[in-house]
Amino acid sequence: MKIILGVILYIVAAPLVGGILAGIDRVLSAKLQSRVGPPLLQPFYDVLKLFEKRTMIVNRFQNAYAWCHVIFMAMTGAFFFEGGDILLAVFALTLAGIFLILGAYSSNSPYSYLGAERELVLMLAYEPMVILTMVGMYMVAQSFSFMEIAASQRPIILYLPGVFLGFLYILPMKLRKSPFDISSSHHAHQELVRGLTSDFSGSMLALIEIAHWYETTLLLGLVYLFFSFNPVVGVCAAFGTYFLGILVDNSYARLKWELAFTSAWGIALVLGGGNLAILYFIAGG
Amino acid sequence: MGKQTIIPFGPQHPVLPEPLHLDLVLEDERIVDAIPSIGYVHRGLELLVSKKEYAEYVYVAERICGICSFMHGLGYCQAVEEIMEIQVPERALFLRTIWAELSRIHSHLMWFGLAADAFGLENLFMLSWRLRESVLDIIEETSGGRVIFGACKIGGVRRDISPETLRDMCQKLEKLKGHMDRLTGVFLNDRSVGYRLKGIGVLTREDAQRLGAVGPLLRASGVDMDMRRLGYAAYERLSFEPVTENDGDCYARCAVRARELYQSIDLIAQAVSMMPDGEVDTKVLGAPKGECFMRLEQPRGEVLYYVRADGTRYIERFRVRTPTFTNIPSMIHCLKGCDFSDVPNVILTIDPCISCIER
Amino acid sequence: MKKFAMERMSLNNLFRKPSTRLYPDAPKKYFPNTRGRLVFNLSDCTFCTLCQKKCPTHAITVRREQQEWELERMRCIACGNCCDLCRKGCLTMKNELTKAVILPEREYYRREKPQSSGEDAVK
Amino acid sequence: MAMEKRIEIFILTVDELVSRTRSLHDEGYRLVQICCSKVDESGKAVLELDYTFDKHYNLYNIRISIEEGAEIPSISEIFGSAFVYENEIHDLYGVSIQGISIDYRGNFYKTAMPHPFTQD
Repeated sequence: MKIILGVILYIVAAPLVGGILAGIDRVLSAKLQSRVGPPLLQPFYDVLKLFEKRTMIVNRFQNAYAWCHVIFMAMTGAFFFEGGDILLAVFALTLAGIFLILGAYSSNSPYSYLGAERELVLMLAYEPMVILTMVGMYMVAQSFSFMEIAASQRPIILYLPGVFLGFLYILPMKLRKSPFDISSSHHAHQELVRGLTSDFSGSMLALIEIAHWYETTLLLGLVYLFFSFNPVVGVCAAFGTYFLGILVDNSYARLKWELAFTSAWGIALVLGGGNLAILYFIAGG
Repeated sequence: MGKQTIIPFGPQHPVLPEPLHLDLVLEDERIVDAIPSIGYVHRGLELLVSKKEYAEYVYVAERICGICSFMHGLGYCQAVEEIMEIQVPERALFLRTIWAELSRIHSHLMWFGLAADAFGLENLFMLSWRLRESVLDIIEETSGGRVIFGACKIGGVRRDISPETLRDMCQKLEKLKGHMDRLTGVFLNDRSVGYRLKGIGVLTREDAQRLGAVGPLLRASGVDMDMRRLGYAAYERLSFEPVTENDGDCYARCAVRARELYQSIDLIAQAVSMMPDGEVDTKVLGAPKGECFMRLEQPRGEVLYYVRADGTRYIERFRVRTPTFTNIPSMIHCLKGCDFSDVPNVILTIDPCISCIER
Repeated sequence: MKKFAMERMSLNNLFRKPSTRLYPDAPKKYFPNTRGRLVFNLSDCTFCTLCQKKCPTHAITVRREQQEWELERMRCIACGNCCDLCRKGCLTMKNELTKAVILPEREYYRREKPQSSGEDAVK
Repeated sequence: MAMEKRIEIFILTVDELVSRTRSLHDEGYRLVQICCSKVDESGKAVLELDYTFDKHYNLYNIRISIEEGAEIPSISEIFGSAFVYENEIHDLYGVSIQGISIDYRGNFYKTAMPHPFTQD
């Protein structure tokens, strides 16, 4: 019973947190760019406005895929925050991503088609690092359960600095931020227009935006796990990471998919793999 | 060989907010061909010339394009003056030079912003447009308009700039140089920017000449050609060397424009120091009869005006061959073999001005 | 060239006042020379139609018989040519831009006959 | 360098165009533009094509006069950049130009009506 209540609480609260985070992002970005910028609640206004717009559907599967994307994204968070298995959460996250890609593929527009292809490449790029993160957490906390990792008094960050850096590196890919906003960026000033989501409109686009808020919350939750020995430090670290992401977003040009792919694998191998290997030998030896 | 896809680029596209249409033929993400088409916002300004008296048409000519507006007005005025053999007062020539260079600075700064936006760096975009704003303020202070100067007229200029304002302007521009160092520093030295610019869209010297490239595009390929050498307005008396780079890629084009910013400020300083006193316009009587080709160096390159007048108050034929139009072959050439992600960069490095094409 | 130029610039901006303003709530600064918008003063007008003839965009219509002067604001390109030419000086450029409008509007002035002090401008 | 003085225009026939252009190319000239204008000559509409070349900042002009709808040879094999002008003239004036190196077949300019510049 408690778990069900928690899940409902999460499903309602996570988009609010994610939306406010998006608002903070926009306010901070404006500040960094020396603009006045929008109010904090602007993302909510945008999404509400999107719900009022007419929804154009180019393909009848498109809607279904988008719904699946949103549901799995919400479920992922629910698994995660209700103390479920983080491995399961991560796989559900991947599945949610796959549904969005399928939705983009189904629309037949060249922009979303290319966006979907690039998103697949990005997924290939970041997935090893995500898995390595999970493995690292298991090695430190001896469990895949979120509850046990969060409750563990060991400062995970001290055991996994390399993994954390690698995770930071792939974070912009997941948050769709420069330098890795290759498949779809927050603003449509890109050669792919809006890439993946080019062909979604109205309420479907609003739902995808909400799913993105879930994703943001979840990813910052993962960052928190690294610092879970002290909740205050954890929350500060999550916000710090988010700020760093915004700063990087405003300081780097968009890279191309080749470099995104090779660099992400290189970093996963060197930082992530190296860190785990050292951990293994120390623990084993 | 992968499957070929055709991607419509424009006429409505967020990267290029101007109605140029390109059909890009892609193999995976590599461009194999680009087919341009234009004419979406054709306004018939060339035809309008036969409906307007020649002296009033200056204001219409200025509106051919918002960014090089002064140049269009100047080119038209010079062509008519050439036909009518009007001697323009010295001071007016220097004022024209100053405004022409201001318009080059503002155009280049705007271009830097758009180029930054094309590779996804909004912050740099904001920086360059912020700098551009200070140039626009100078323009508004001296001519009355922010982008449409309305300062040129046949036989001279419409208003004078007082010596204090000129001195002020020089100081402001000198200060602007410091800010521009930051901007061009990022463009020329930043690693991630360099990754997006270096070796992209290479146009060799031979290709550039063969395809009739003009302006910064040509100079970035190592050809030293600058229409300001013709010595129109006061350029005859100012000393400058055309800026050239040898690599012919997007980075070289950035570098050319970056150095031209400083060159323009330097030219303005020279013009201010040499400026004579006196009248700024002469009375124009009669009507033009004859024909004339007039060439200028716009921020985007060589522009050519052809005016044919038959002795009435109306011009018979007015043609503008804009730099963007003649750079289209080079653009198509550069696009072939590029990645799809480089398309915005390559298109922007020719500095397309579609409203110039669509007279 | 210093390292991390962009990052430093961004962080500097964070602690500065923004360079933009919320126009039109925060008004723009105009210069004395700014060609903002055309202002017509009916009292001195002789309805000579010079401004109509010399307007590059046919924005001005003058009807001498009816003593009417009309401006199509959306057509006016604020070049200031009519102000230079008007012999009576009843056309001037105000250094302030027009407010945004939804529909194109015509500005219509008419001198009531017989000539009295009651000059009214009707929109 | 002095200002461009009154222009010199060499009037050629259509047949001479290609050979003269080729010799200009060999002398190192650069194609600046091709311009078409419609003129009335004693009540008959005639199209005048001006080919402008440049070498060391000096212009060299060739003019040919043709009737509306006439056929002329292309010079795009000699000057690579000529194809944009030739497509433009074809789309706006309806001059059929034979052998353009990259021929968009009337799809270069999107116009509401065919050959708008020949209409009155």
